[in-house]
Amino acid sequence: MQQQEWIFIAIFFVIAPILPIMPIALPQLLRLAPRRANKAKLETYECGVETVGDAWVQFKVQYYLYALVFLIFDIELLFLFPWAVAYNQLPLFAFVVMVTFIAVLGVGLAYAWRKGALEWQ
Amino acid sequence: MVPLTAYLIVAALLFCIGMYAVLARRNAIAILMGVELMLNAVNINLVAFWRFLTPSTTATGSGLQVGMAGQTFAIFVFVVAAAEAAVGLALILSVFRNRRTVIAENVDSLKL
Amino acid sequence: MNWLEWGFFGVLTILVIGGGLAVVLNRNLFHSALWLIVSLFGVAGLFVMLSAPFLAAVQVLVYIGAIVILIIFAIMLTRRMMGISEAPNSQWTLGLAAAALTFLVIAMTLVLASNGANPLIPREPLTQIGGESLRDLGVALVDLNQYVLPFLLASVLLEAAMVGAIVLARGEE
Amino acid sequence: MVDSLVNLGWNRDVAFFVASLLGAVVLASFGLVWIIFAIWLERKLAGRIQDRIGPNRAGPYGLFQTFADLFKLITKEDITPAGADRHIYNIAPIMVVASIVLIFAVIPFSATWVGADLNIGVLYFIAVGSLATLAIMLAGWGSNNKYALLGAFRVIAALISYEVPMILSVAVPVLLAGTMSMQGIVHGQSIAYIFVAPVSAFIFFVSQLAEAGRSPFDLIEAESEIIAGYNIEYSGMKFGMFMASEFIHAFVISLLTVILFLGGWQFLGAGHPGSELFGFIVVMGKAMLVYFVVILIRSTTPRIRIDHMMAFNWKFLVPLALVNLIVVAFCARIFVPDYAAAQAVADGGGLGAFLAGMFGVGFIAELPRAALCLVANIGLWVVASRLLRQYSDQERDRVRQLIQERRDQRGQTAPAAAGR
Repeated sequence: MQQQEWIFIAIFFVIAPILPIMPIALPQLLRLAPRRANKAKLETYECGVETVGDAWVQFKVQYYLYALVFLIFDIELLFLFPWAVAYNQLPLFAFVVMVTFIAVLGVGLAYAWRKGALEWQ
Repeated sequence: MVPLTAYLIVAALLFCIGMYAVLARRNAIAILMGVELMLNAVNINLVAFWRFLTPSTTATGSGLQVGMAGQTFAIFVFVVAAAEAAVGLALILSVFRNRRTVIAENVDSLKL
Repeated sequence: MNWLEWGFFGVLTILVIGGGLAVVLNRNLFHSALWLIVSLFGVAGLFVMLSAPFLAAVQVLVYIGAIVILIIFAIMLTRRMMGISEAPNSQWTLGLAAAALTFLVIAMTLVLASNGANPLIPREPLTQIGGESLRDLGVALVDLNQYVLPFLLASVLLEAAMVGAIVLARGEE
Repeated sequence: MVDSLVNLGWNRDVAFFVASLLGAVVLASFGLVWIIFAIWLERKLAGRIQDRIGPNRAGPYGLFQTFADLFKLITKEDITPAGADRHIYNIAPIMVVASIVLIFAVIPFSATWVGADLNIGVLYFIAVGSLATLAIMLAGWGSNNKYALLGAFRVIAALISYEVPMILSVAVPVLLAGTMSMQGIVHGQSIAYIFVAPVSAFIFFVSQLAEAGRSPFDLIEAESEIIAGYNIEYSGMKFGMFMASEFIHAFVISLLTVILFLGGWQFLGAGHPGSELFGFIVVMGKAMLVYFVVILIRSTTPRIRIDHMMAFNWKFLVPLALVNLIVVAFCARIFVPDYAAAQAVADGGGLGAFLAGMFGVGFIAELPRAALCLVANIGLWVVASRLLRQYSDQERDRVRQLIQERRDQRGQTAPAAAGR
């Protein structure tokens, strides 16, 4: 267990947000920036005309399909990385297993390709 | 050292929160989020038991190692969670397209 | 560094449980999804404390980076329900009672069982572990005597999920 | 450092804590300070490459241009648009910078100068990088603007797609080094992995370019198409944070490429103890070289269309990365580095001793594997580029035919219209 390393990471997780907070908060605290908001200024930006409807427009299912294929390949790394780390100590059988694994996923990719799930419409 | 019981209680609490979401929420997506919480609670349990009971110290060649059982199970829970989320959300989308609703109670055409 | 460990544990517990509660109680679905991220991040921290950093990284990558994104996309696609503050269903009291009862039973059993003498619930880990647990994991996954079959089945499951989800999500066009 | 504090009479735990805190602050601010220089460098170089002068007013050679921009941003009014999801709107710019800065924690600048040498360092940087995706989602949602949301979703679809080939290409150095620790990967590179698996290096670099939103994949901030996308409603320093994160990211991808594929601090024996500063200079020098390539690409390539970007990823990079992984794994199975035999060769004198003295014993041990992988990779590249060319020829013919048909149609309808 690498305790010290992880404590360092924990500290880093606290420091890293503070760094960008400082330049954002400082000008507001020191009143460097003007504060003259009015209704027109606060309007949603849309080329000068008032926005029609709310921001939450209907989305295409295409986005979901990309996220879906991504998720499946992301899961693959769960198996891929332990396998890659241990690879030099594994028998030849391990190589065959991983080729099978990748081939099965490759078939899935080919299916998504043929079904047009990877086309941007 | 934080004892095993503490981890198990946190996991139990998370599991029950997820269970409440599954039982009480009406939106199907919210129910799915509850299921994800429950699966995570299970994962905490698996990893905690692995850590406290059977962590393997060294690789023993090709002999039978039960040492990694907890972590391996957690990995398969990840796989199942991902598959469940993908298919579950796709089902919700499909229902939404046909019935224009994501409220789980309203999808009851199979009821007698 | 006992106090430090308890401190980390406390913060992570607050993240996990607080995030979980916010997921359940928040009426805005998008905010629920964001609180889910907080909760899952806490779980990743617990994995680190339990000497399973690989699972922690995977938790962030797979859950936060992929599953939550998928959930948010689904929320956007079914956004007709957005903005409508959604009340819990009619039997929510029943659900609450069931959840509370389950927790009480588990917690009682745990507290009663963990009097220190139970070998299944030790106070201290039985062994210290080195840094090479990941390598063991890789060995275990492709060992014929161990998890090779589940490993290959997982790939089939993933492919089936992918094909099924694509068919379902696209509908008949 | 810890020891010297303990010598001063500090408690060991407290000393460790203070040392970690200081290290974290220095390391994290290094990234932010460095970009002040990097932004100037990028603008100057891009200017020169495009036959412009670039910044030249503020200070000598325009060196203080970034400071001028900084002060301008500070004095800008900070506007939160009406109807914005206020907390989410404010968290997004912080998170987008933090997610990039967090990567610095695992980058080894020399044999001992590393924030935290995690044994899952590679996964750490991938995982932390995926937080940036989330930040963009928050920015798009929080702004309550349909263009911001649309822009955010385009970006997210692109970013998550390019994560797949990145992960697959990162698996190759992990496989060759047999570890996921960043230091371990650098130690394993007696031969830089770009010479062992150039295809992986190419895939990694390209997908990182896309992750950082650099040209030619800069349709993330396509001003002319989606009015700057997800950060449209931001102003003042919050907007500045999005810009800053983009510039740091560009440098971080250079650093990561150096660590994973260009041998990190290894440079003819720079890994020996006692040469920490030299190692740091080597890393930064190599990173500047890669950074220069990034700028060169940015300032010379046009923006590609999003459907092309997605097709290039899913139909070229991902299959290539999958095949490449199998090929490298196969080659690595044939020649497993044998350090004992390599030591014998080195002791044998002659060329072996010369090479061992020059590059270390590891060089000899890894040479057969590296050579085989290199040959296989070049073969793979030749096949892949043939396929790509064939496809693009087909596509060109198809488009030409399409244009011709349109032209014929217009030729038939136009006289009819004129007659009427």
